Amino acid sequence: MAAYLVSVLNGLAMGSLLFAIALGLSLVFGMMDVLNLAHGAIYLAGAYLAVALLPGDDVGMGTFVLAVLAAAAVGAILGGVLAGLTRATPGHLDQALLTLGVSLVVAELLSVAFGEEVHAIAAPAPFDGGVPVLGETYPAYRLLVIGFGAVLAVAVYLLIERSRFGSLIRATVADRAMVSALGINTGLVLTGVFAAGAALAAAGGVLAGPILGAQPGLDEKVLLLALVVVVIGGLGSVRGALLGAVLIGQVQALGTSLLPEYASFLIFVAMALVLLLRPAGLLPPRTAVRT
Amino acid sequence: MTPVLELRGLTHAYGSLRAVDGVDLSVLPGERHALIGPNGAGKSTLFATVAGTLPATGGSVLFDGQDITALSESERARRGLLRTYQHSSLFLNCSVLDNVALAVQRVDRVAYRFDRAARRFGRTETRARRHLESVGLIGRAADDAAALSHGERRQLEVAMVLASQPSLVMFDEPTAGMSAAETERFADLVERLPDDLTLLIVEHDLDVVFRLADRVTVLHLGRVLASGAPEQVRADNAVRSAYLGSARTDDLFNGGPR
Amino acid sequence: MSVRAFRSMRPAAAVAALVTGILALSGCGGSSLSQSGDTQSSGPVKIGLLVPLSGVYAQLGQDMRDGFKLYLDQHGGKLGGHTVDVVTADEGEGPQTGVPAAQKLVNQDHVSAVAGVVNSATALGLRDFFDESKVPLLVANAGADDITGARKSLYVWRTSFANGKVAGALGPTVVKEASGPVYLIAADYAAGREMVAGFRKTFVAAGGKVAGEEYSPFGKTQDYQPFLSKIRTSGAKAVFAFYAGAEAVSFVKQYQQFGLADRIPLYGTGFLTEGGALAAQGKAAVGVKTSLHYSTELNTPRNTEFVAAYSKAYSKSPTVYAVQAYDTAAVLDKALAKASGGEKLATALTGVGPIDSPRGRWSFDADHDAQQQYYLREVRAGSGDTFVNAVVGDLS
Amino acid sequence: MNRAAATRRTTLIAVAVITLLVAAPLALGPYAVTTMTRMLAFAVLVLGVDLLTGITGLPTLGQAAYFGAGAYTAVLVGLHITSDAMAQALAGTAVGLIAAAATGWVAVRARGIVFLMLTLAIGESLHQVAATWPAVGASNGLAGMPPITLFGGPPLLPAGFVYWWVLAAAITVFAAVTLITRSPYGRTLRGVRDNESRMRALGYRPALARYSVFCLAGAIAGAGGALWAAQGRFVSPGDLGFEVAALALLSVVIGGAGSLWGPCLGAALVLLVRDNLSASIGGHGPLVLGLVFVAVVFLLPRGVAGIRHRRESRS
Repeated sequence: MAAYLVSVLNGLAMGSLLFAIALGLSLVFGMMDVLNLAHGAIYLAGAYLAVALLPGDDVGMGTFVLAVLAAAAVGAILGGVLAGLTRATPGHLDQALLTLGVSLVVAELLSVAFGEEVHAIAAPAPFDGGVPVLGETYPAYRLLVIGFGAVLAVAVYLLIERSRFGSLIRATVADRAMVSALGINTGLVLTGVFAAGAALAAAGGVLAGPILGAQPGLDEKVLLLALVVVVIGGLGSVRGALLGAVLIGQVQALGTSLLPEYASFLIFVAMALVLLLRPAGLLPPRTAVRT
Repeated sequence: MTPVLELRGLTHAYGSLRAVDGVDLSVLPGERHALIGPNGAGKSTLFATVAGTLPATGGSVLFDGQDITALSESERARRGLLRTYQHSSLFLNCSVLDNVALAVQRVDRVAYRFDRAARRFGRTETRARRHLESVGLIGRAADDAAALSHGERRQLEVAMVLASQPSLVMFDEPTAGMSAAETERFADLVERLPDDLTLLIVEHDLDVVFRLADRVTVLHLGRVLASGAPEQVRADNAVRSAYLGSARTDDLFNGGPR
Repeated sequence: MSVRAFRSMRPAAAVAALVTGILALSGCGGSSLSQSGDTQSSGPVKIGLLVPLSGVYAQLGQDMRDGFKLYLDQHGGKLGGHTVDVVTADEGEGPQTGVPAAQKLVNQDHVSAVAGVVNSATALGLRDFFDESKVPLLVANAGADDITGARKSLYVWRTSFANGKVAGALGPTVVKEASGPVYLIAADYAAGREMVAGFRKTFVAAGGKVAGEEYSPFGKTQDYQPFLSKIRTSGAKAVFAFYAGAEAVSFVKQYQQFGLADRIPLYGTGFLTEGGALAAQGKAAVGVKTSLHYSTELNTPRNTEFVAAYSKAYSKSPTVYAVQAYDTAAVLDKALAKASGGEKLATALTGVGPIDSPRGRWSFDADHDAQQQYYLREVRAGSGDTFVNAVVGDLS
Repeated sequence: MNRAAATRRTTLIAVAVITLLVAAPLALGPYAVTTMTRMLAFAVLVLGVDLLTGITGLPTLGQAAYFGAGAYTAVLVGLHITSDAMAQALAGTAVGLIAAAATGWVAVRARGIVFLMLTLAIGESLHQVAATWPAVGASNGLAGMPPITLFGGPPLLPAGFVYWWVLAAAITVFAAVTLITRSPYGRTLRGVRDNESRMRALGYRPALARYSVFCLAGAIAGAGGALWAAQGRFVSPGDLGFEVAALALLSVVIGGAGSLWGPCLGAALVLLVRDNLSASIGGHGPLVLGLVFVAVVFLLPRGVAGIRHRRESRS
């Protein structure tokens, strides 16, 4: 029985990472109807930045935090550039393809810079060992990740649901035209959210480093997971992204341990099921009533 | 004779707001029935509930005596209950001819045929062109719908509806945005329509209403205020105050102090 | 220029690009209507090197190119007396890119033989093509048993290994060393299943008991916690695992992070801790025992001299992939002495005899597969902060 | 009359292109002909995607699943039943149709991005089935298919004959899709693309139109898969992966969604970049494809909505 509890715990760890990564993707889609297929590549850029900044086996907590902040900055810049590019293209299919093109370019440049082999990133000093949990040793670093996920969820909830800037974001998701009619420069809001989402994804790359490492092809895998999370949660909603991340985290951890032979199908079956029952996702954002 | 359209206590509520509140209405075959009322009276909501775009939250809709409250919008259209749109809703990237032909080919049951080019379905093509001619758009047949002016789009909207061989046509503010000449052409067109065709027109232009309508129903705050012959409704005090909103109607006419 | 004119320019530009592309492809004549026979030429011999330049296996491709080149440099760029012109093509990640690349080497570059191929699906997909084109293919890595089994051909030879044999060599040793049932786990693709089947056959034959068997989704699993928990609760006393590349790194590191490493010994085939994977795993891999037909720590004079030459040339230590390509060049060196292409070259391959390789003397068996000695290796700390696969003993 | 002149011009161009294509094997070497054969088979898949994305406005990332299903069927038929190319192509088309019909009803319940995600889910699930099901060779795929024969004739080993068979089949599909776009059904599809709510108001059932075109596109993708297998005589899970579906969608966008010969050109260019150019630049093909993606979206903004300027030549 303990094994399944550990899987649940592990699901929370993966869920926290997925939430950090998927949040930006969801908000950007909610506000701009843009599916940012370059989100995985921004995550990978963060991961490779961690490889560059945190070589070797012993990594201090200080340098680790610095790496996270550096990745966030790089992510924000990439996000800003992408926001500018996507807002210059008409039509959703164009924007999705533009981001897919950018992701191919970024991923390939990273493999040119860092080579093709697999890079591992060490967990920061105090958390690199194992900790007895429910009779099994469990990597302490993943508990740190769960902690980070909880803090991020609360912080984002307060920012989005309670602060003035948050109400602005939610309003833009609901009806962008109306918000700009009120004289608010929605362009700035969009670029801001795009950059913040990308910063979070890049920071996620560093945080996931000790678990997933950095190698070519990881961007596609992470993008697919993030897409499933946001579609299940409800495109454009923060609560949706949180619920989707926790759900997919559990499907991956608990689902795999319960039905290992179907592990590869579980995520897509889960998504298809949700979309069949609730096409708009489990917790869709409140959008304006458009008659 | 059974009315073509009969509404019994029809209701549609957005949450607690009852936009359409227990409306009873009947439209006899061949009748030109106008529906008027100040803005926000619930005309468009009533319209959409009858057409099936919005679900009724109460009461029922009978068409040719049969209860169609539960039927989908496309099912009602297939039975001959057609509507136009206030903000014209067309196929902008298709040609003007295609827009009308889409209506005709559904009636001719060739909409899913892909064994021959559309040009070679003679009957459908000629009937589509005939409908375009009736609204004076035959010259623009090959152009895209997006290239049409606002007035021309309204006329194309009419042509599409008539091309679907309706038994009841619901016009949603057909002359909104039309020039005087176009309004005149529309009124002539309606007058030339066959007598077996029943019309329900929502319209603000009272001249058009009183020229075309056999009966007029006035809607106010989601409820029927008055219904009857045009002259009778025009004289009705309740209608005037509802429309003009001022207690003393004479102020309005001799420019009282503002 | 109005948008409409600009738009109509696009198809014209596209047609121009396409025509130049096709012309670039056509290269030389040789009508496509006759059966594509080979062209005997006395001049320099062209050898095709089909290795991954991009994608997940690119690192293996690099090692193989270095190994092949080292042999050529050591022999003045000549094989079997012919100066050799090596034509490299990108196998990519799978048959979608590998098959057309091979067709280019044979049909357009008219190579006398092709060496390389990392991916088993590509190798199996190319078997008929090489058989019909009567051009020898020297598989320098792909381990699918069928390549030299059910799909055997006079033109397909393998200088690397068969999945079943590498894993099978480890069976008896694990029975001796493990104090109880053993858990089997691998990535869920053909190589994974063939490895586990090969190991289970000799392991059960030697009296071993299987505690459980599980396959993780290939290429899609980043987190192995669910499988590791299953291993712990199964009460297994040892684990046999097959993973390669990035998955090997994740599995071995997480095996140590979840505290299994010091309580349940981990066994596997050499690919679990080879080259780039070992470097990324670091101290997490210490103690992992694997079976393979090569290790840099083999202290035979032939190997020490090879390791020295390779490290001097590329300032990195060689991997089994480099040795396999190096030996492929050696095989070609012997065969090309007798014939320069086509069926004669294929028959010449049958008489190549034993190869004196850094991995030890080996020769082709009746199925054109490498008949070779496998070694038991254990990961230990090497010089500086590197780690190596120390040779513990010979496997039967 | 402008219309007659336009039609004559289009047929003239069409005849010229077809004669050029038919003559290709006489002039080009076996490798070039093999590459063109692969381009034709891929173009058939792209025609299916164009019918779905360009004509009906449903962007999809799952057509590779039916392309792969058709290819697997053709190889299985080739291995066990008959090496007759016609039978393989028909079997591939039928399986593509059935697979699309079986999975399509899930996808057409949604539109836009959710539809895209559902097709992605279908594509990835079928890819997993192919990669793990031993009966179809799991991750090693199916090899060893004997060369195709036509009307009981000798096996077509030389690349030129296989090319002619694939060309004939591709032209047939192209003609069929052209007919569809010009038929009343094509008009219905364009109506669903432009304004689905108005179609409902005219008495149509848009879900039926979307489902029928989804199955049709699945059949066309299946045929493309069968032609792909006829040339390669080998199929592996990669043939129904996400990458093939993304490349097909790119080809449609490059060529201009809605036109027919544009996306076929797009297909040829995309394969040219992936298979031939990539090796010569150190395996960094995806970098070139990425730059092409971005260039197409910026320099050819009307690439996607290239429908309108196709007004005069309604090919």
